[in-house]
Amino acid sequence: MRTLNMAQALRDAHDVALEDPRVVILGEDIGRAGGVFRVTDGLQQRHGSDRVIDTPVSESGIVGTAYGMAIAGLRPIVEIQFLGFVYPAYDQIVSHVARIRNRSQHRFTAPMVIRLPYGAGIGAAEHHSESTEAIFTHIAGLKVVVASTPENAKGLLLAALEDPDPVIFLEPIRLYRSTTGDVAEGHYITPIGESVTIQRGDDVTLIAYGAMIRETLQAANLLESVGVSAEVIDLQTLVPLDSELILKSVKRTGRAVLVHEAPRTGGVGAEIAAQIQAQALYSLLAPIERVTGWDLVVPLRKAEHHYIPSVERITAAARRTLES
Amino acid sequence: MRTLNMAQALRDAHDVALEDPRVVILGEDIGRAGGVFRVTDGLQQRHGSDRVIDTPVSESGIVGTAYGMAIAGLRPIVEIQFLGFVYPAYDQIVSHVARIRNRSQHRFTAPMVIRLPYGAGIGAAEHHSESTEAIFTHIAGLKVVVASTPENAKGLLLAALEDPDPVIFLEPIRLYRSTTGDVAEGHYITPIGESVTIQRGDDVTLIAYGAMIRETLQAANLLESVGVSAEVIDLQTLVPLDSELILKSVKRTGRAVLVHEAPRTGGVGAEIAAQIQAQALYSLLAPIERVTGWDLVVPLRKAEHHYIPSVERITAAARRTLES
Amino acid sequence: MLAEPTRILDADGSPVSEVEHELDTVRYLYRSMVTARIFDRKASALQRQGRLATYAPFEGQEASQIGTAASLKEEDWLVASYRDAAAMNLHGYPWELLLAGRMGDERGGHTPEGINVLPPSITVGGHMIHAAGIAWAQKIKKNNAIAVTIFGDGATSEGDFHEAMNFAGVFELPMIFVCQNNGWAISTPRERQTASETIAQKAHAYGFTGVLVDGNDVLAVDQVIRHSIDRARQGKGPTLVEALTYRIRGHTTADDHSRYREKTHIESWRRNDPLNRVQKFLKAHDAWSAQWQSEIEQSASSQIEHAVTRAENLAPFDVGEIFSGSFAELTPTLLEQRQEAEGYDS
Amino acid sequence: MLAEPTRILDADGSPVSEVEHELDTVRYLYRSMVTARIFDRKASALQRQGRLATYAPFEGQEASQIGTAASLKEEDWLVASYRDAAAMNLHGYPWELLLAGRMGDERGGHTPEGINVLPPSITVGGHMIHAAGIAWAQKIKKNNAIAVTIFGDGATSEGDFHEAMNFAGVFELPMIFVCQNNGWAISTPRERQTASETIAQKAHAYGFTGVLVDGNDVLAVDQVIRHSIDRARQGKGPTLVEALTYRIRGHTTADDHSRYREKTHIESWRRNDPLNRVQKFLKAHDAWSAQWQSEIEQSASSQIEHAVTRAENLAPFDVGEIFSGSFAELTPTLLEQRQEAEGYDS
Ligand SMILES: Cc1ncc(C[n+]2csc(CCOP(=O)(O)OP(=O)(O)O)c2C)c(N)n1
Ligand SMILES: Cc1ncc(C[n+]2csc(CCOP(=O)(O)OP(=O)(O)O)c2C)c(N)n1
Ligand SMILES: [Mg+2]
Ligand SMILES: [Mg+2]
Repeated sequence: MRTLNMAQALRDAHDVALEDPRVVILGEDIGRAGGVFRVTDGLQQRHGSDRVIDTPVSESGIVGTAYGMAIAGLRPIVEIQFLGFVYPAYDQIVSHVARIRNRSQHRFTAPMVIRLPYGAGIGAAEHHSESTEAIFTHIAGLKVVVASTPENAKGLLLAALEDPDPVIFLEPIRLYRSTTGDVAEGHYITPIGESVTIQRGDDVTLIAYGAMIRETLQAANLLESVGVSAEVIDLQTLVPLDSELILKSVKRTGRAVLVHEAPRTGGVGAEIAAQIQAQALYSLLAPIERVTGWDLVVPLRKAEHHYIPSVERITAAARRTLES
Repeated sequence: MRTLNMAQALRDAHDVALEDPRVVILGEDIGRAGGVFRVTDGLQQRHGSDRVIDTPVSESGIVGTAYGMAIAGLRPIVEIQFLGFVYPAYDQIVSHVARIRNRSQHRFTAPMVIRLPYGAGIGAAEHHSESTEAIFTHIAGLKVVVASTPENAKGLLLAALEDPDPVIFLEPIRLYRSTTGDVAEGHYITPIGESVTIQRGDDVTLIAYGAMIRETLQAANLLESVGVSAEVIDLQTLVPLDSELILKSVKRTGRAVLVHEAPRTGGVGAEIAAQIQAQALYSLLAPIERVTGWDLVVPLRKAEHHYIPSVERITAAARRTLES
Repeated sequence: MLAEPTRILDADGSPVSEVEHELDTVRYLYRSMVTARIFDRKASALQRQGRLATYAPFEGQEASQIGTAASLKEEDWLVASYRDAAAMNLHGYPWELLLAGRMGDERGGHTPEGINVLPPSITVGGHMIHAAGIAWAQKIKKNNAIAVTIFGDGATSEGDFHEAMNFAGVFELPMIFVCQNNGWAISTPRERQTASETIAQKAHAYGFTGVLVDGNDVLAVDQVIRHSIDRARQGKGPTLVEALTYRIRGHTTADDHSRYREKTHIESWRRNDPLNRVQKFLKAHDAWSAQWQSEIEQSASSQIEHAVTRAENLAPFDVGEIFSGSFAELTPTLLEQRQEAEGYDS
Repeated sequence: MLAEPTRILDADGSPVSEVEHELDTVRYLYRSMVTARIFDRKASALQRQGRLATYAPFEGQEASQIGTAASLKEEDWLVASYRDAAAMNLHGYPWELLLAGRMGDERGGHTPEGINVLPPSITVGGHMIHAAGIAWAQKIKKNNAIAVTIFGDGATSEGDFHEAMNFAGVFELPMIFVCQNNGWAISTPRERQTASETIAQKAHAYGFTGVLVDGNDVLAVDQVIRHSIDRARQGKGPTLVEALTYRIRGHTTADDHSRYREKTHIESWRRNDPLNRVQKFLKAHDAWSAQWQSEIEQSASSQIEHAVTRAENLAPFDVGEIFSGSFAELTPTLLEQRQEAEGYDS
């Protein structure tokens, strides 16, 4: 056990992963420079430049060659510098990575991990603050996970790498250095497909993931101080969704607040709301609330705080569910 | 007024559109060959090859140059041969087309139409049967419309072309030739942002769009024969959603069935369900049902009928809402 | 700069440069082309009878495809697209599966174990990168295998062609890019696809060699490919081969090519038939007889009839099966959806 | 094949080929470079003070950028990226807006009316196609304007570079592609970006001309660009210009470039400074004085200080305003969301 921040925990996970000779890492500036967020710092020196590969600026090429490698028996991890730069590779992901198992009826598969630093909050330039995970959760054949702590970042990465199917791996940019926690040495996994209740409560269920966990927990504390007992679920995996855990909680509390940074329309919250009302309509004591980013391009530094769901907004939404 | 099928109505719309000298059409095989679905048949002969432009096989290039043209004052219409081939252009659409208005704070805009033939039902090869409209409805800065009749196909296309913002224009492949209807000559528009009630009813609201309108109307008829009065709404526009019309109907009937061909998880139905429960929870007499494609790659010819929502499935879902 | 394409036999089967091939090899290549053509005609016929969905015929391109695949070793990989049934089959992909795929059956994509051929790419442009990744994996694993990708002239306009070529150059990948320049991408003639004089010359932009070859001369294609394979295996990196050929039929069975091209042009290419010249060459070397011709035709026909029967007799792809390819293990959501789907199956 | 780059002045300011420029023009180009450098240093300083977000300095590339923009006419278009403030400003994009953008203010993207410069592209690769579309529109509208796009060596690896070049070639678009090959794409050296010997030679793959120029020689860059502009305006199609230069500072103010490159290398490029050689040339022609130098520096400084003040004094971008750029007219959903957002603004 050591106390690490999320970037360090992810580096540790890669180090463990590279013990498997099938594992290779591809990305822009991940080798000598150690990656924009230093997640892969030192790995090329330690594991060699044909295991930790600096590529040209060519996202479709990176994902497409990694896919070929996966088919040929390697286990590639791809780093895209920011989620906002993955769109040029979207065709490779949707048309090939997500589909080769079905297309070849299991004869060929593409077990690979695509790492996407995502989310706002560091005052970055345009395209550097996106949360468009919904464009992956809608695509058949992909699993989608989101880290929220150093511990689950490492465990989910190692689980993703072992998964026989391709995994989109989201890393909240603003938590890389600002969250620390105890991280076990060596190999362990955080299972894909399982959400966790990170705080127990009885009055309302707050459901969040990734970067929004922090604000959501803060909201839960604030609520507690006014006598509202909030349960907090960290989804960890978006596909496959742990609907069982969600429904169990909401059936008990009768109220739900769904929190994400992505735009509201068509975000992950829409899917969860649709499932809850389908399975637990008669338990609902109030409409399900969505606290999300607005249906906008994420504003730049000066105004991004107007965009990211605030503790205040989450708290107010929870209170609304209690008022109706 | 003439009776036209949808492909003919769209051709007519293009012909009218080309009277505006700013309008150009770009796409693969749209000129001499008249387009895979013959929507642009004869237009190049009539309007010249620098107004109706055959391009290289290069979707990102097509959308990207059309975007440049729009900025420079033209009004481009882009034809992508099948929705499944738009992914290579996704970056151009998301990172540029959808954003230039915000990026330049209205100084530059990209009024353009991207036409996407979509949906299954003609026994086509892989990638030719997609319904991934949700990857556009989630993106800020895009409007998304779906034609369902020859009449609204023409009217929506002309409205999309006049819209000051970029419009994703979905055309149901299996309706190109199989639906006919009266289409007015000359110029008219079907307003973007307005849904229509195409059948009045009191017991349950069936909400659908595009290719699924046909099956949904058939289901409504079947329901009528067993004494269930179903209201049918044709969305026509997915963004901006006509929430007012939807809510008014569901508040009255107390029951809703959302129908689309796209995969269920994260589909447009999820968003509508989330909105209905948020605004009309206490009017709901039963959980909202979603009748959708499965979370799968659309199967090939032999099995696609297992995928497309059937009249039977829609009918059964409506009846379930009446049983609870 | 524009080199003459490498050619060994002219259209009349007369050698224009030294023939290095053994007669037996020539007979093998010829026989493979005959078999491929019989398949192609059969598939088109099945389509007309409604027994096959849209089909993309390759008539006229047999030499390019057979020449591409003939000298690959079992461990080498082939990554091809929808029009490349001849090349895929020669490298081990069964006719039966090629037919099943075009009948709209997912099981057509299940390459047999041990055969290193990916199911055909239906989108244009995306698959060349996959071959680069596969070739790269061989290099990383220090295997001796190489990868070959075959594609059309239209495919070179997609960004993914560029990225694949660039990776191949930078990482000196053991692979071959084979462009079947058949003059057309649906209705778009080669000259409107790109302004470069040849496609072969594009290799220069990526720091490796491009070679132009007469794509209707199977001996020339095979020779150029062999040479490229040797280079790739010796660690000398990738090669781009442009095989000049012609699509004799419509783009697919759904295409009316009279809309965009002249009959006379097609006729002139018919006279340049890739089978014809080899037959003449074999005749001139007493290595062909009408009886042998009818033997190989019959053998091909019966092999293909057999494939048709097997493809047509595949059990129905039932509703449960459409779910089976989604993940290694179905997710709870998919299990529920499958149950729902099965409830409606009657 | 690899031509020597076009050069007019060597690193010491001695002409190596005929100088066609009037002395006044040389002084104008020099002054523009001086101003740009002062801006660049100021922006870096502001960033260190926390008054600017990450900034991408262009020191060392002034000649490439000023030479690219100097001979454009008002109606011509410039489509540039994050490092191209010098070129953008010379074509009319105010310093103040360039700063505002880097301060994280959307209003930095609002090009003044009448200025044909797009806001800088932040993603790599995508913007070159936009210039192609703009150039194409000029051709369709029979305008005489052209489009210039400027980008880095790394950008040439993206598929969109290929598609833009291919469209430019096929449709003979009146445009110029200017690659500022500054040796690096963040930590990736030019040799690992592509295996082609030069970037200029890539034009051959698209059927048009590529030109190599000393990117630290503003006279040479301007001359090559003028020639390319003439060709474009005369309907002779596109040109690719590779300007060989060097990024003296880190990729951005957030980059530690000592991780991946040698100090000595940077030092050698410092001796190749683009301003220095022009100053020497002007001195040799009695067209430079210390007083003039201090005049132009002072004038630039005050101009830039003024821009800083204006950028820093922009009114706050309040919550309502983040909605205003979404559509020409806010949708009902956005109106609701704006109301909700305003409810929390305190
Ligand atoms: C990404 C994508 N865009 C468009 C298409 C539609 N399409 C199918 S084949 C074809 C032409 C391809 O031409 P070429 O590469 O020369 O191959 P050929 O058909 O001549 O063998 C097109 C445009 C597609 N399948 N995929
Ligand atoms: C699509 C995309 N991928 C990756 C990045 C991250 N990135 C920003 S600059 C850069 C390097 C670009 O190098 P080059 O084109 O040579 O321009 P330079 O920075 O040297 O001016 C990268 C990889 C990006 N902005 N966009
Ligand atoms: Mg072709
Ligand atoms: Mg560079």
